[in-house]
Amino acid sequence: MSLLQVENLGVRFGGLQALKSVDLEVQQGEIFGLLGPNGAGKTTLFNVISGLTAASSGSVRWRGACLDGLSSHRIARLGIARTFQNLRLFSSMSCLENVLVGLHQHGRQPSLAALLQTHSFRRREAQLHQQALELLALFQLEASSHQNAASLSYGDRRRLEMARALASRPQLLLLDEPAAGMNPAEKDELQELIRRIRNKFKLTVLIIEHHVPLMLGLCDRLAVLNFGQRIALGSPEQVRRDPAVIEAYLGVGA
Amino acid sequence: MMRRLASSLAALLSAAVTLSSCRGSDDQVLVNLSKGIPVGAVLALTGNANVYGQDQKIGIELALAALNGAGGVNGKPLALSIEDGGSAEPSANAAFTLQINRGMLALIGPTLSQQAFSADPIAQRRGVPVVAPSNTATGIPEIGNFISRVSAQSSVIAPLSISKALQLNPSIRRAAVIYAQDDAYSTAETVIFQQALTAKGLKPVTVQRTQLNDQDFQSQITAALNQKPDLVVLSLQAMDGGNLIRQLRELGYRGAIVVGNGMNTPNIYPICQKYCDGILIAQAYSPELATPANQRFTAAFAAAQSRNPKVSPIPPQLTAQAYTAMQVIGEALARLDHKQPLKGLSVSQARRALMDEILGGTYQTPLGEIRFTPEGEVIQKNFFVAQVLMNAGGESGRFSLLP
Amino acid sequence: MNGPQAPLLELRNLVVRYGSITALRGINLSVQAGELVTLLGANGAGKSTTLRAISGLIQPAGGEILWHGGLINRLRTERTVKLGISHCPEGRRVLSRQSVADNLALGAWLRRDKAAIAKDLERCYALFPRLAERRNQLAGSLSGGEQQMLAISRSLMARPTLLMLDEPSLGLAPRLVAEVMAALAQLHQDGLTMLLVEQNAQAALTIADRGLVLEAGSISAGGSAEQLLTNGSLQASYLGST
Amino acid sequence: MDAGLLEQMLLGALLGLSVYLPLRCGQLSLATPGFFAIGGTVAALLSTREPALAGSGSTYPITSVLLEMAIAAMLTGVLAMGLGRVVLRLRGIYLAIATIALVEILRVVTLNLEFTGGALGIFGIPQPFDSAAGYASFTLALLALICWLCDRLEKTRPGRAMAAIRDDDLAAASQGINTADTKLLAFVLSALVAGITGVVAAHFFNSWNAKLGNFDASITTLAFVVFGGSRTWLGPVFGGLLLTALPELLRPVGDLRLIVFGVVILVGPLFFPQGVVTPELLKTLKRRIRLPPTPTAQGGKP
Amino acid sequence: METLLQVLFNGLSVGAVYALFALGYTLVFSVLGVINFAHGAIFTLGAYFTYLLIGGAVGANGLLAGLQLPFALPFWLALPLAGVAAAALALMVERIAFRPLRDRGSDPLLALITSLGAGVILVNLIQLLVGAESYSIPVGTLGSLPAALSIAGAKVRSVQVILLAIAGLLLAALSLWIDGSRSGKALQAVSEDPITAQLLGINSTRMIQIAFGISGFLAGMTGGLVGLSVSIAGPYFGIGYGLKGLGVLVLGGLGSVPGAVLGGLIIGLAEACVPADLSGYKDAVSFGLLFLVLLIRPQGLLGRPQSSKV
Repeated sequence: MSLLQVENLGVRFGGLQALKSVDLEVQQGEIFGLLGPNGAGKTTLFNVISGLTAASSGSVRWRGACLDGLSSHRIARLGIARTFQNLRLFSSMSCLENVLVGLHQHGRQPSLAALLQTHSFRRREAQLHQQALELLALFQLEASSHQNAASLSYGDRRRLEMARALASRPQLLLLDEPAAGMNPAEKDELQELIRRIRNKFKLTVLIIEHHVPLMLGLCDRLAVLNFGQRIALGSPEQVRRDPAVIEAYLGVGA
Repeated sequence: MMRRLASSLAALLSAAVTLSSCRGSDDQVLVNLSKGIPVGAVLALTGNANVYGQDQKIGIELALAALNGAGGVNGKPLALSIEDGGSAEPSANAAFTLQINRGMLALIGPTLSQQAFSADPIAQRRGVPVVAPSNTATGIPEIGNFISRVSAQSSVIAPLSISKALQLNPSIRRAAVIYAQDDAYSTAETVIFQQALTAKGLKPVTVQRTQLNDQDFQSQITAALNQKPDLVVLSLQAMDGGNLIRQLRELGYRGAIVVGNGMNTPNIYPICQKYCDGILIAQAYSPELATPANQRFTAAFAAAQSRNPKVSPIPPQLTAQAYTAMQVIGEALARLDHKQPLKGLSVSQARRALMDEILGGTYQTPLGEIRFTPEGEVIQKNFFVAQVLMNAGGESGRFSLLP
Repeated sequence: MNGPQAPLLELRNLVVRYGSITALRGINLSVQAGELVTLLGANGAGKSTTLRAISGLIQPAGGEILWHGGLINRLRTERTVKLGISHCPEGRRVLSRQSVADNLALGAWLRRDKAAIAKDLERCYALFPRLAERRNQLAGSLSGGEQQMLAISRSLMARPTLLMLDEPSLGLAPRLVAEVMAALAQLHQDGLTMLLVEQNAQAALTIADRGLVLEAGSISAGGSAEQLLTNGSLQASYLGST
Repeated sequence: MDAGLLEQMLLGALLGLSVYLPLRCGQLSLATPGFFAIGGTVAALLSTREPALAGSGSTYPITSVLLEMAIAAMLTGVLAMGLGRVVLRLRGIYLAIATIALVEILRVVTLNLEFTGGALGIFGIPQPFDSAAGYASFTLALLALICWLCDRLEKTRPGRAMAAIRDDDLAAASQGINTADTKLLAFVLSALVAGITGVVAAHFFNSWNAKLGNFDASITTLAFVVFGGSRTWLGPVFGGLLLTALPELLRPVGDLRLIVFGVVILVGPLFFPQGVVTPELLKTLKRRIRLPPTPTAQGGKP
Repeated sequence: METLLQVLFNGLSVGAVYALFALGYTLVFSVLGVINFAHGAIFTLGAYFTYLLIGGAVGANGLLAGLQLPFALPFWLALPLAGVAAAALALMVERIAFRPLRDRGSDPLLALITSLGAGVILVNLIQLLVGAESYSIPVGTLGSLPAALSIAGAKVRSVQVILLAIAGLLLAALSLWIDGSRSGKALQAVSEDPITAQLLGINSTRMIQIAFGISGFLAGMTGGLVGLSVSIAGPYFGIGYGLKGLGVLVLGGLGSVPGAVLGGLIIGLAEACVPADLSGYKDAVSFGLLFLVLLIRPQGLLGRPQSSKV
């Protein structure tokens, strides 16, 4: 059984058909890429999977179970984490606190213990801090752990958002344009980082990115969306040579 | 860090509590007569009731001038301090407390009955005489033995005007009643009116409710007019009442109009203008009362307003009642000072003794002769029913006392 | 005016701060009339900030912005537009609740020459025929590529002396990037001066005369488009290998 | 300072906290005066109509006040839970207006009902303390307790969740935070604080009527928070204390006092866009007075 | 039984005032996304200006006691002039309470409080200057017009008909201007995206001033018209409309011009439909209606749905 199954998915906003009967299957452990121009429906697909947008038709299955109608925090608790195209960090909080929020679902404690600050409460809080710091270290952010998230450089903010997403210990990580605004050297590093965390945390990754070379180099499989429809699916090589993709997306020169 | 700040804040506040709880013993010190005999007033000078407070302030100041002009209290002048009680309970309470802490021997106010229910208990607990100039709600003097009022309850006045209306036009059969339901005075008065109507066999054909701040009464009026009334009875304040009368007449009502005590003010002339003409009004005060006290008062009022020819030279009821309240306190102080010179009394002794004097006296006031019941309720000799007569242009008019 | 040799636009030691963060640390650049200069660099390097400072959306903390040799540091945006500087912002920012035609009409807000406006409108429709087809549609209903075309056309409606474009290729399909770049090349050929901010260095350098690389608020490299395209180290760190 | 004024300031601080709690997770709810009014009405009704509560002493027993508080808390809590589910789907100014609408509906209904005393309200409310200082001590203890709870809340998981929702509720939901429940929690806590405050206020004001919970109060309490600062609980406490005291402290300027008050609330946000008390200010203060860092208050940060 | 026509008249006569009031609110909201709490005070001042311009004298209690302008204008001239004066005042409020916040990019929430402060100042300034007493525009101001019209048995005061007509005219003019003129389009551009508008050469500050000016003009005119219909009840004259106007604004949809009018008329009609026995619940009905609409259509009747882009 595939980890994530998108079946005949359609989303309509008023008069606009953002997704039209899209089918996808993501297998455990793979890095799966979504290509397509802005407005093709990639982010909408992410939003449906993570529960921020309701599908008009079709369904999304997680390990065979239907996710329809589940609110986003329920979906997050099932093990699906995401980052956002336009960076949605908690800007009034420090990096550490951002990651601590990511650890939210693992930090549950009895309210009385929290009120009285019992010994066990403090020990557990200290543990959470330790975990958060470790994650920050993985993304080379430990030095700025007490800095306000809004004051970080652009690349650091992108990495912090990934650290926060990982804090919930997801099985599936949705990355929405993680390389946007990075220079080629940074993009190369990012490609390495994504591979590394996939192996370290036994993740499955679903990634949206415009940078075609990065996607071709990173992904195990790719799908191409255009005007809400899936126009291609397959290995990087297959997709690159697909005449429909060349016609609608890459153009002849690519 | 937060905790440090928090604890210092807590310490600061507790210190404030401790400090403030040491107050109140001031009542045992001697009356401070250095600036005159301290009397306080708390009036609604801001907020929705500001127009009433403004009228009252004039009355109190006129009475002060009259008292001090006549030599004050056995040669010592009265020192009046007026504070704004706003139009809500918190500010009225604060102003009461402030005046009490300043050592005032008696207080006039507050303007509204709702504020009185909140602020008067403070004075009662501290043993400070209160003379209410404008609270007409049931239960005010009952707050305690230090609370009295010179404003008569609606129950005694209202029925008179109904009788008068029926006397003028015995063919009246269908009465409509309108009142402001969020106003303590109006709701109390309308009950009296409705009882008076029922007693005369005129059960209201419709009862319409308005709100104090309403300005457009088209709905209530057309609903009332549908019942084809030949008498409309209003329990409203001057502003909404004036507007309602104008709209009532403009929409074609020709029958009799009886209004309550709340509209007993020349302030209604500019509001309903020519349409005020002919309304019957129940009065706790008539500017036409021909007693020396009232003539002195109306003359003083007219003189004070003379700098502005556009303003009516005839005093409103609220002004007369506020004047009366100040006069009552002044005269009671004079009697007290004769018996026990204020100089030798502590503040709390003076207050207690003053209250007894207030309740014990008989006063010749603009309202006529008044006395108090032992509870502090006013006993007023003269009540009036007047008819408004407007001049040809509808710019000004007068309350013509009906026999 | 400093004489005929003064560049159209010149930045001298331009410094911009956002609160405590310094976004530009003393930028020097000049654009001659008729040139197409491209400004390259990663996000956060200060490319957009440079454009925003020139168009008066933000006030520089130091340095000079010279237009035809005259200082324009403190001018409000509408004044710089009047001078002939048109800034086509990142993310297109079309007025989505107004029609394509209304968007274009607002592009000519400061102009009063009705006949010339009508002529320019026809030129835009000729440059991007798809806009002509959709002139009565709401701008919000256009596709990303069409919105970019509308944004560029709208800037052109101000009849600018200098057109500044902020990442016109952002989020477009590679096929459309080529189309937009071709249109820009066409405008350049017709003599329009342009300052082009791009992340897609390859595409930008193909049509530009000169390029500058911004890094953390300073200019780290610059030269003719050919030089930059063939520079090995730049190739590795900025231009990538497509 | 007079104890009566101090008591009013403390009540203001409590109401400020009540507006602050939902605002801490980004919810601009102005329902506080409504719940305040419910608390006040409960206390007024119980203490004047229920002889069993009156006790035998000269003053009204504190235990009865505590009982009234419990009942008011229960009532406002249940009501807030029901209403919250419905109104918290609204955002920003729409939520503000919907809650104002609720407050107005409640006011009109109270005004129309017989048993709440109509326009006159309920008066002769018995006194548990024989001086304002007694009230002030009691309310200070209550405020301290609620501040302590707020402080604990801010330092722990639900507090972090609230702050996250305020910054970005979609991102918070994507971290597994149940945003609806967290917002509801803040809304209910806000209602509880307002309801309990109403109980104290009803006794302190001696009387209670529908006008005490109206639109003006909604806006004034919002001003407490905006003026004081909405990032930490000290802000609304400070704003509530100051803005309640200000009109009284300004009495010496006479007729100008409300004009000066207007100037203060106009100018305050211009100079302190984050409110007067901000976390940054607290940090600076800490540096100024060179307090040694207290590890617990730092939330365990190294 | 009241006829349906009568209910309609009653509703329209109140609704027209609500609508006019909310129009000014909504105009400012559409460009700035904030509510101007000083709007009610500007409305009040419009009424006072009208009163003064037709030759009214100030009473005895303010600092300006006895003041009377040396001329008396006919009402039809005084009304638009009062509108202009109110517009000038609105511009001052914008300058003092809104622009400093905008320049600093502050949270729009702050403007609620600063404009509230501006409102408090204005109201108390009125009281200080002209006292709390009521002022009235003389009944005969409209000349020989009958006091009320009777149509098919239903009655309506002439003043209200005039108010309704002017509300209609102002609405039409405003809609024509916003949707049909170049500057109207520019205003829409500023309201959708102020930065882009600036980049097109539109002076955002100027457009915001225009919005405030028109809003103040409308408020002033409405104040004068209502002052013609009922007495000017002192400094708090417009404050009652402030809350109702807010409800109307949100019911119709924030920032929507036709929405403000629709909302005003609906609330007016809803209040008129409340039977006499329950007239005490009038305000509960209008706010209950608002509450229900918000739950079903969170953006109001004609408002645009809020969307947050992910």
